[in-house]
Amino acid sequence: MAVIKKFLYVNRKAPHGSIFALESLEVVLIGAAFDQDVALAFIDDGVYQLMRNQDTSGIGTKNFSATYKALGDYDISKIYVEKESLDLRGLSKDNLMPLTWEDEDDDWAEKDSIQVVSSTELAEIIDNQDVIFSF
Amino acid sequence: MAVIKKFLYVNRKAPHGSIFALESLEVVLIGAAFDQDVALAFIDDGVYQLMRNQDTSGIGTKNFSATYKALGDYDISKIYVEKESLDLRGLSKDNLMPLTWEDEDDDWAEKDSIQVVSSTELAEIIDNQDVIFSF
Amino acid sequence: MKFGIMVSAGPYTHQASDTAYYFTEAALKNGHEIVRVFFYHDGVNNGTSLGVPPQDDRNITTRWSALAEKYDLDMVLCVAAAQRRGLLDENEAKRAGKDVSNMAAGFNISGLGQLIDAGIQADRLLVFGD
Amino acid sequence: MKFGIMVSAGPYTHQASDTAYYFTEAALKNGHEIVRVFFYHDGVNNGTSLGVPPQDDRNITTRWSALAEKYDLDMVLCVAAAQRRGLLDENEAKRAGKDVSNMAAGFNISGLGQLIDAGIQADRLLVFGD
Amino acid sequence: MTILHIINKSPFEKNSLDTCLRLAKRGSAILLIEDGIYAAQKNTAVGNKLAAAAATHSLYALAPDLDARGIGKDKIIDGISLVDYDGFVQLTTETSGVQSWL
Amino acid sequence: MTILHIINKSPFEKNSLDTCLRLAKRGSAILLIEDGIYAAQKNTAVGNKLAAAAATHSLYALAPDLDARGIGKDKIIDGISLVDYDGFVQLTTETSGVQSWL
Repeated sequence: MAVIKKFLYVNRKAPHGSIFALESLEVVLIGAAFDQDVALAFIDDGVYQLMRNQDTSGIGTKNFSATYKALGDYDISKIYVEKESLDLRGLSKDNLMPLTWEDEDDDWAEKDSIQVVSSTELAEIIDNQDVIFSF
Repeated sequence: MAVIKKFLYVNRKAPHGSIFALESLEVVLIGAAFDQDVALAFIDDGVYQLMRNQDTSGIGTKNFSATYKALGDYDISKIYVEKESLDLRGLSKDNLMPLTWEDEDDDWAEKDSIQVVSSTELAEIIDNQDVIFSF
Repeated sequence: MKFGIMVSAGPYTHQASDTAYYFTEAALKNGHEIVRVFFYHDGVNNGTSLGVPPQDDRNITTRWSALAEKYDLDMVLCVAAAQRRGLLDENEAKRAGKDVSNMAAGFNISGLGQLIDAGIQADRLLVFGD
Repeated sequence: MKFGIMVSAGPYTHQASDTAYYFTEAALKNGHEIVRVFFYHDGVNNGTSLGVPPQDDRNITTRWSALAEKYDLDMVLCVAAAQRRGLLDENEAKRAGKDVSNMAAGFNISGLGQLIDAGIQADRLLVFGD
Repeated sequence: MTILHIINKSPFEKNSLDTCLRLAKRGSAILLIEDGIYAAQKNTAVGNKLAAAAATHSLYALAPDLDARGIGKDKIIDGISLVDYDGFVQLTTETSGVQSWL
Repeated sequence: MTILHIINKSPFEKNSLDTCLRLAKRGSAILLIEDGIYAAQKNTAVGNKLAAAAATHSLYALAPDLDARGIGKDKIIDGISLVDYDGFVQLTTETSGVQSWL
């Protein structure tokens, strides 16, 4: 049987000012088909990717922020947001879009995908990965 | 007679890690033929462009640092280096390459091109420009 | 008023190229003159004829080309920056012994002197970049 | 040991593409295996056949091509990133109705699945970028 | 007349805003665009620094860039004026030159 | 075994080093490359921060990148080991994974 690896996508850049957030999301969606143990981390300006109420109509670019809400449908349920990054930016979880997944082992109960974690917790998570894609 | 404009080239990026320092220098050299009132400012990591003893043989890129020494031959004599940027990086003028020009109005005396200026002085200089190229 | 525009970032990768476009368009709509749009550094990649963005996205290159057509804009790619990054018009391709070129409509290749000249001619020069 | 390499920055503009090259070369010389070099974001620009750097500078693309030839390297450009930025092989060019392609020797175009696959196959995956 | 300073980088990621605040002459104008607009949010360490600069500089932010990033207009520092692309052009005509802190 | 953290950005321009120092687990390795090597110079605010990290992390710098930037080997923080590209490869085999703080 194939080994399942721990994949972490590290998102540290703000959306819209550069394409990294969008192109990172494209990797995540393709990667979801590979049945690995996937998690996403949002650190530094990466937390801005999850902001509510993004409206790109005035800058003429694609508003890909809605796509994050589809991650649960791709069985991506581990979304780590660093607390220190939120704090520094005057943000809390309430400023972020709600992201959920349905747990098939728990009668398809809808559960929260976002876990706000401390630096110490995140350091442990990062150190435990097999493959880290950085954006 | 054509109006002479004040041109300032603002260099804020370190050399070698990206191409901006090299491509900025290419503009400066071409621009020297246009008889404008030219000055260069080195701010933030831009001050690293002028470091002595750069040796790029190990990374296989062009060592363009010697070209700064030729600026005097192009009648570029106003090179401003922000003191605060040097201080923050633990550097002083002694760490920078000596850059000189020959003053034709003073019997071709060799003079220092580099002026280490305070933020306040540099703010005044920047505000007085007609054209600012930023790199 | 006369504006010179320098675009230092590639299309899609950084928003700078979008902002430069909207600024240029707004200036023209408000009756100002654009002396030149000069593409430098990765900005030269705005001039590729081979870009195929997704259907639901903007096409940055054809948008520039259309603006140039409408307002008779002078859009110049720096020759040295373009050669380094693989943007060639027919002349440059021939000179380099390449059998293809990839310059989009409305873009021209010229030297850095055109950037300096834009600075001299324009009342305001703006840099949009990364 | 098996390595996967992701290159996220364009040639010349950022040193990341040079570092990726030297790392890959050193790994090969030391007897390691390179599962794949995957070019993403502006990294796809490393694969252009039209780059003409100054005579006294390195040619980043031909250097990659030579390394691929010597070690039978698998070098892949992400198709979506490449289309957006104007990097097309003959098939992609034909499909997009373009009459020219600009893919250098040794580079192939494929999907993002090849990046994930590199992560799965390799013992170590490294990202070089801006 | 003084110049217009433009910031297009996040103040949490890069040093562009700090350098601009150090080198923008008293009385000059500062415009936040692209990822630079993240500086506009009040009640952060960065926002407080910028709020202090409102006493000595004219502050502007590009509204479509705020909207794109989901930063509500009620969340931004008092004293920042919002402009659209036409207003951006207008600003450059009212100042004597432009410096972009990339 | 812990992972290798790579920094390729100047700590004076970007926040990558700060974030790395916050998120690199005790005992892990940190390698400075490209413009990241400017962090290696001692007696600066950044250098002192990194010198403190030498007590809890293994620190490395890519020698050819130091040379390119004119940072003398006598100027760098005690406790940083220099590696060449072969040494860089070796480091990645001795650690359990790699995270690049771009």
